[in-house]
Amino acid sequence: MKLLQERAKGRPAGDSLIIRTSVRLLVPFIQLYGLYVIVHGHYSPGGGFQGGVVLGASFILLALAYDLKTSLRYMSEGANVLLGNAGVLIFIGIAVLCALLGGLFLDYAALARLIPMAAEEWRSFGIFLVELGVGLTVMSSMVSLFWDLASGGDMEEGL
Amino acid sequence: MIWQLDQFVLLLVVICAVAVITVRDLLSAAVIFGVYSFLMCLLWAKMGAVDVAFTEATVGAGISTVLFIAAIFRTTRRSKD
Amino acid sequence: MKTFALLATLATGILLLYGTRDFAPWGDPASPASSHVSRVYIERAVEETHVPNLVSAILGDYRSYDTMFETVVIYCAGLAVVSVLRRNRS
Amino acid sequence: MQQLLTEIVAKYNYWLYVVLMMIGFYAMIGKRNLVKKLLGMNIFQTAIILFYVSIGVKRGANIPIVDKHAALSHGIDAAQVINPLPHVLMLTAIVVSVSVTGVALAILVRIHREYGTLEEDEILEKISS
Repeated sequence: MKLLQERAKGRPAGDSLIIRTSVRLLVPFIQLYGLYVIVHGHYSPGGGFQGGVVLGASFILLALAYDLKTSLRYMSEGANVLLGNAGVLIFIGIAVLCALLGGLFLDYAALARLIPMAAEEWRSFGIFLVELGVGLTVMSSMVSLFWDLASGGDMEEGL
Repeated sequence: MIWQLDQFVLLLVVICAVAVITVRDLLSAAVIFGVYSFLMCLLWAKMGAVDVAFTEATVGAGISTVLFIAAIFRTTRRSKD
Repeated sequence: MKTFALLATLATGILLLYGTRDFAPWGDPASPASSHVSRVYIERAVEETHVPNLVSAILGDYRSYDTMFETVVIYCAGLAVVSVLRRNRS
Repeated sequence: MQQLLTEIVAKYNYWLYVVLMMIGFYAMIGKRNLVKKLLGMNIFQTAIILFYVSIGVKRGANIPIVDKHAALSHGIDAAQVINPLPHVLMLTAIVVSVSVTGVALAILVRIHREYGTLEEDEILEKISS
């Protein structure tokens, strides 16, 4: 007991082995659930916004349980910016691609010239692609918001 | 529909909203705001808006509270009114 | 200041409460909000998009222009926070 | 008397939304602390979203997730499904509201770095002096 108390004195407040281990075990499952929410948004409550927020919350949880450096090691700043840009580009790229292939702007049925499928199936699949882009953007900007607010902008130490 | 439960949750929402703007400690205000968001999510789930309730449970009660707490951690916790 | 705020709040609240007299009763299926375009969406969404979740179908297909610029808004919020707060690391 | 009672049962939800809006509005213009103003703005937004969601409710209807095969073979009766249009509009409004909160909090952190306080009157004093 005394040994445990002495060990606990050396660590900063709120630094607990139980929390760290359970968070490390939990984070992959949270990310898997976020992907499930994005992909299964056609058949159940969910979609791009919710799944993106759940994916971003997994990195925020890492930053809360460990510190900012650890979450930066799991998800670097450059990768975050890249994913956010990719999300917006997926959305607008699909919209422009529909227009270039001879359909209306954002009319996914025009994509049938690339891969022949029924118009309804292409609409269903187009909604999925678009929600993927939304999810990536939402994840990136939520993580970025938390990093900058928690560290005050210098990305050195956080909450 | 259980209308007593509906009215109880509506009453709790109003109480939480009053508590958010009257309590002087900003950290308490942020945490009570999380409770308010979650009660709101219950209300929407009861109205049948499952997608909106899911979004509010993740965004309002999760990310928004964490952002408020992070900003209060960076600034000050006391408030004069 | 406090009394002025209270008076302004009370005036707005009384105006809004007076406005609720014209609303349809709560849960009325024939209310104006549920009788125009949403009826078309509900009836056609599944056969035109094959998506059972009507909210996803409307969000991603019928009103995707809205969703597109909303994504841009979120992206701009991330950019704005970075440009307001970020300091040089040197 | 009977008419008044039916009026109350039909409208009490709307009255509570107006009360919530008034609480948020008072916090926005009456409180001096900037974080309190921001919390008031969030309460105001939530009350408006609550109002929008509640105009889509239909008594005795199902949630807007339908059975695909039954819908493809028989079609859907629009009175049996809750109006999904307000849900879509408010789904985007919630996510925009958290973005607005994030930007506002960033500006608050910047103000605190510059003036050392979050009270409105103290900031005004420091600006004028």
